Amino acid sequence: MKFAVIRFPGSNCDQDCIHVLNALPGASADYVWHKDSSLSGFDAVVVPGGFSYGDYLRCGAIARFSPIMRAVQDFAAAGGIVIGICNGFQILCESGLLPGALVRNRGLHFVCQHITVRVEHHDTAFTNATWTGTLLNIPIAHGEGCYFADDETLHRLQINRQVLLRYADSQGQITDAANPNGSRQNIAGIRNEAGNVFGLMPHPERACDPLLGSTDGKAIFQSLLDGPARSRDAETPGRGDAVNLSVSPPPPVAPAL
Amino acid sequence: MGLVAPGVIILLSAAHGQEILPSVKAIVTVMPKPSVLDPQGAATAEAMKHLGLENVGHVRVGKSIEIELPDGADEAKLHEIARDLLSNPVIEDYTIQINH
Amino acid sequence: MGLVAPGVIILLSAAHGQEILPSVKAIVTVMPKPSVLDPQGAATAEAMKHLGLENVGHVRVGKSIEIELPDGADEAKLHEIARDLLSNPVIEDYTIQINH
Amino acid sequence: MPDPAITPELIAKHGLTPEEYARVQSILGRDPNFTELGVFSVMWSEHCSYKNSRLELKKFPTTGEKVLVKAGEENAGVIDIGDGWAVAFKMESHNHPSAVEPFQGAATGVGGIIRDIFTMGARPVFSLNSLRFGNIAGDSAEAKTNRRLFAGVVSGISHYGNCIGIPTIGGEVYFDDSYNGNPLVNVFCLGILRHEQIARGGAVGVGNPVFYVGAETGRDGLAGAAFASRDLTEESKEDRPAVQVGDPFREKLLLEACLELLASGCVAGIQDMGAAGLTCSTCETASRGGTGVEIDLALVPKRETGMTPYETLLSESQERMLVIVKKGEEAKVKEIFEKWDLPYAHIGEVKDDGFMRVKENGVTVVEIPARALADDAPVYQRVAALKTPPEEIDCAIDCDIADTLNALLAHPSIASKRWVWRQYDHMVRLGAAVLPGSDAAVFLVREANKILAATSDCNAVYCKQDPREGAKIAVAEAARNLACSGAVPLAVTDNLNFGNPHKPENFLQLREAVEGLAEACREFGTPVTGGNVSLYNESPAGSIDPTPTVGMVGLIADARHITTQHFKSKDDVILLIGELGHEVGASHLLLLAGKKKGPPPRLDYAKEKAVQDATRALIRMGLVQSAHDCAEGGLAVNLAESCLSGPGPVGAEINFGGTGIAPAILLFNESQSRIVISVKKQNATAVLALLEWRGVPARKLGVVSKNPELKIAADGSEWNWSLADLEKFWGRRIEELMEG
Ligand SMILES: Nc1ncnc2c1ncn2[C@@H]1O[C@H](COP(=O)(O)OP(=O)(O)O)[C@@H](O)[C@H]1O
Ligand SMILES: [Mg+2]
Repeated sequence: MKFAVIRFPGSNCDQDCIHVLNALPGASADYVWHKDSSLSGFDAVVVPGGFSYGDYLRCGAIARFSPIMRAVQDFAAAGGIVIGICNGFQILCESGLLPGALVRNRGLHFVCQHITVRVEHHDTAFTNATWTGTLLNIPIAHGEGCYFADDETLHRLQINRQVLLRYADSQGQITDAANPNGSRQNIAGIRNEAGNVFGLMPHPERACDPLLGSTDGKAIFQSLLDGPARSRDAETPGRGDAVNLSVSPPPPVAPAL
Repeated sequence: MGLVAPGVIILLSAAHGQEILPSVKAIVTVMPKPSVLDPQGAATAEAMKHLGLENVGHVRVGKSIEIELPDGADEAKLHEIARDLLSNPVIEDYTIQINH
Repeated sequence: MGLVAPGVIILLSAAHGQEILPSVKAIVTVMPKPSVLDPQGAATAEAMKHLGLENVGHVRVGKSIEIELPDGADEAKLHEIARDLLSNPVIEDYTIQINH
Repeated sequence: MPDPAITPELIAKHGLTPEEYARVQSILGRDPNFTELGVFSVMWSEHCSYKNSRLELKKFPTTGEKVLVKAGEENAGVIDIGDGWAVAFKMESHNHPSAVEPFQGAATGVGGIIRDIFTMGARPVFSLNSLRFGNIAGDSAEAKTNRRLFAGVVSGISHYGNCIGIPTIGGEVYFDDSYNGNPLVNVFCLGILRHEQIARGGAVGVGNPVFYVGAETGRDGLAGAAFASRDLTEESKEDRPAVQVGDPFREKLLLEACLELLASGCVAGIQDMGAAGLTCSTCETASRGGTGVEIDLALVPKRETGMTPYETLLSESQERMLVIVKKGEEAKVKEIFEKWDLPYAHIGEVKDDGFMRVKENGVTVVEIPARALADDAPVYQRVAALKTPPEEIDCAIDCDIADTLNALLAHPSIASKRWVWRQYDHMVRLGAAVLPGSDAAVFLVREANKILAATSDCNAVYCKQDPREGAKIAVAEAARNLACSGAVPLAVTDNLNFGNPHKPENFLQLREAVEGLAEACREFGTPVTGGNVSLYNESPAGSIDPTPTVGMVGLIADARHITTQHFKSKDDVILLIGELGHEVGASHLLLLAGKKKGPPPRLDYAKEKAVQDATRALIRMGLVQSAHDCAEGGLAVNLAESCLSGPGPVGAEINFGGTGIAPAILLFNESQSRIVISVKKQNATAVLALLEWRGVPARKLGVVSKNPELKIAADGSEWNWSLADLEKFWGRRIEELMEG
């Protein structure tokens, strides 16, 4: 599987993504410059973290208009896999490829730390190497990672099973204390309705080496390599769809990879 | 809500002692929507209370963007840019003031 | 330079279609001083050019802070707060507009 | 507007003494014009010329078999780390700008040091920061100001470092009244390069074109170097143009473009524009190259209109570089600048006449012999006060042990700095193998397949009481922190923060500290590769405590040797390497009682090295679960930190047995050369035997326990702390103070 890692001026996790993807058996990755306008020859696109164009005005506001983003739009429209990490998630929201927006963290500070996210659905292109309810330990590093969408959008996300990751405590509970940035409903990652575009604030590429404390991030990339067709036991219906999130019972925690 | 309904262009004639420029100056004000959490506004209100403005109400922090344009610039374009680039309609409202 | 000389309080009567509030709404606009580098403004101008506003001039990005105050609030205090808390006089100018 | 006439007042305003002015006249063989006066003024400021410290700095050991570029030769020293790889690193201060505008002051400090590193041809891989503020607790106006400064500085560092994508992986923060209104902001950056990639800052090759690249020049930061070279006063706030605004995004482009440029082989010389901007970069490149440089200011990209030659030359606008291009390669160079959307201009060329010649539209406005300007600044031997040893103190200390540990842990200088480093992206570049919060930061440099460890240290209370001993300890502690992480120290950079050198007591401090650093660096075999001097750190209340900050870098041979300070698993045995100690002079225990008193602990090099070597040896044998050095607050604080600083709290049960030492002294003394390690139960006896065989004093202190508490027994008494309480005091203290 050949990944394009988009390189904006100000991207700074591009190199990290390239490093991690090239080390995964079955994957290879190459930079694509923001002034380019073609993605031909690539099977998937990664919009990496960083501060594209300095993140002036709003995170991702200027990047959205770069030539390569037009190509990414077309790529996504044609069903291609697109994954936006951190600043990449912000850019995807700004471009309208994903609903909602990412605003200033509730605590007003930039936050860099390991956190726990709960996988909400395993039967997706981005999570099929996990189980629903799997807890992943992946770092975050952002100042504007507070996910916002209006009630109606949140409702749609819920119904369409688009929320893939939520901030959780070590027991898998979706609590306010486990929410590092004030995201609505503890949302850490969502996909689009068609299921081929995924944005997440945590950095899976930073959790792929045991020397860095966690390898849970590999699950995300591995899912893409394994392909969506991998057969699984039927998912418990409605899991992750609980409306009152803070009182939902802890889901059974399946072993991580 | 801003002073002016979102998206409405008001043409102010130079008055109130503003300086008169040969070119046009547009001011786009972008404010977080009331429904969006504005922690910065809340923190600012808190700090203002500490500094002695006890009964301060809501505070919201947004952006003010001052743009110099040549006379006869494309105002429709400016409008479009305010909507698409300068603000994000999911979270923000904007107003434009153009001073000829 | 802002519309209004730095540090001057202007009392505007509600006009121009602004909504009339029972309390006072103050708007503090904080802009980078003209001599100070404003990378955000420069990046924004660049982006505006790319979006078709070719001959845009200087763009400066500052903050707009909307403050709800009870009627009769201490305006001198507000002034002080605008100077000490909301802006940094070393690099920014501020203006206050109060709408009764 | 005509230039002002050169009057004695104008000369004085430029910080030049009558003698210095006479020297200017003799160098030029005539009177300088206004612009030239400005040029001399910044180049001969303390910040650029080190005129008050240069003679002292000569005392540092600067050579060694691993030294590839020596201190002072270029923008940063370069050290060999093997297999053809090298590191360039340096520390720099931005104290005065941060006092006036903490966010931008700190941010541009980060930007400046990063430029120093990539100017060497190295890719910056991580940063550290060493900070000092006045007291931040309480409701006093001073405390509020200090909190504002602290918050502003941290977010400035976070803003710039995070945006440019260089992880800030460690540092230190201390709080003391002596820094009221005059915070210290020292930033360290390290870069990696191949030996053959070392870039030089010389204007070589007569006829080579000189390019300007980066941000447009504005009036910001006019004469900032001069600003850093005098006392901070109320009027300093009026020195508004001295504040620069940083643009990390531009710097990121500049960094990538410069590295690409250097790799292209088109560059003959490269120099960043830091303090004194265009002035410094043109005369230094000419001086280093033994050539001359001629530029035309009309060609310099500018942000503002109507700038005079004086303003253009003295501006300290950020994110700019001077590049000497090999003739004939101009097209390739332009292509790279354009790829990265950077403003650039061909502004002049290298000459053979030894002059720094500046023109404006063809009219010469400055003509100064470059070498004389860059290297012949006056050098002063200031008067040092006589040395008076600190008075001894009476050691009878009576305090409640339980409360005292709580209070020590809650002292902002000791409390966890999590609130700080959580705001820094310390994980970008996939290198932080040991996250902030352990003795030394450990970083995997993937491109070179090397593991580096780095730390910054300085206990200024020790230095205040005895600058020589304090400085020695700063080096020893840095080396000890590296030893605890499993690293062998390589080299040192330093930042000498002192008060006004015209005060004899300050000059004595500077001299003593330099001699102490020099001696200790020789002892530990760590040459000084460069650094920075920041004098005139004065606030209305007086001079700051002398703060010679040490940044030390080490190498870890094998990933299995990477060691952290927190206790790991229950039943592990806790051992002390070193003695129980007894010294409480200049300790934080006394500080709690409001006393900055007594002599600091003595450093015994032989003991210190034995302890460090033993720790490293045990780590290499795979016997060490955790290692943490004893510093502020002594053994008790060390043990509490070992319990609390991991991913989750881990309890410990300690029993000193009978020591005959008063409990407060036993638990809180700050004697040097002590490291607490934990080892697997089955290895404890062997480890003790090994230590005995090496002749290193050691003893068993206790075990890691499953109970969430720290329990200490000694001489028949016993104390108990719940980890939850300790966490509240230590872990959340700074957050509480800062977030209210
Ligand atoms: N300003 C800072 N930035 C990043 N990390 C910091 C900062 N201050 C302290 N730390 C980290 O907190 C830990 C404890 O710091 P400190 O008490 O100074 O350690 P030590 O006494 O062992 O040198 C270290 O890992 C250090 O790197
Ligand atoms: Mg230590």
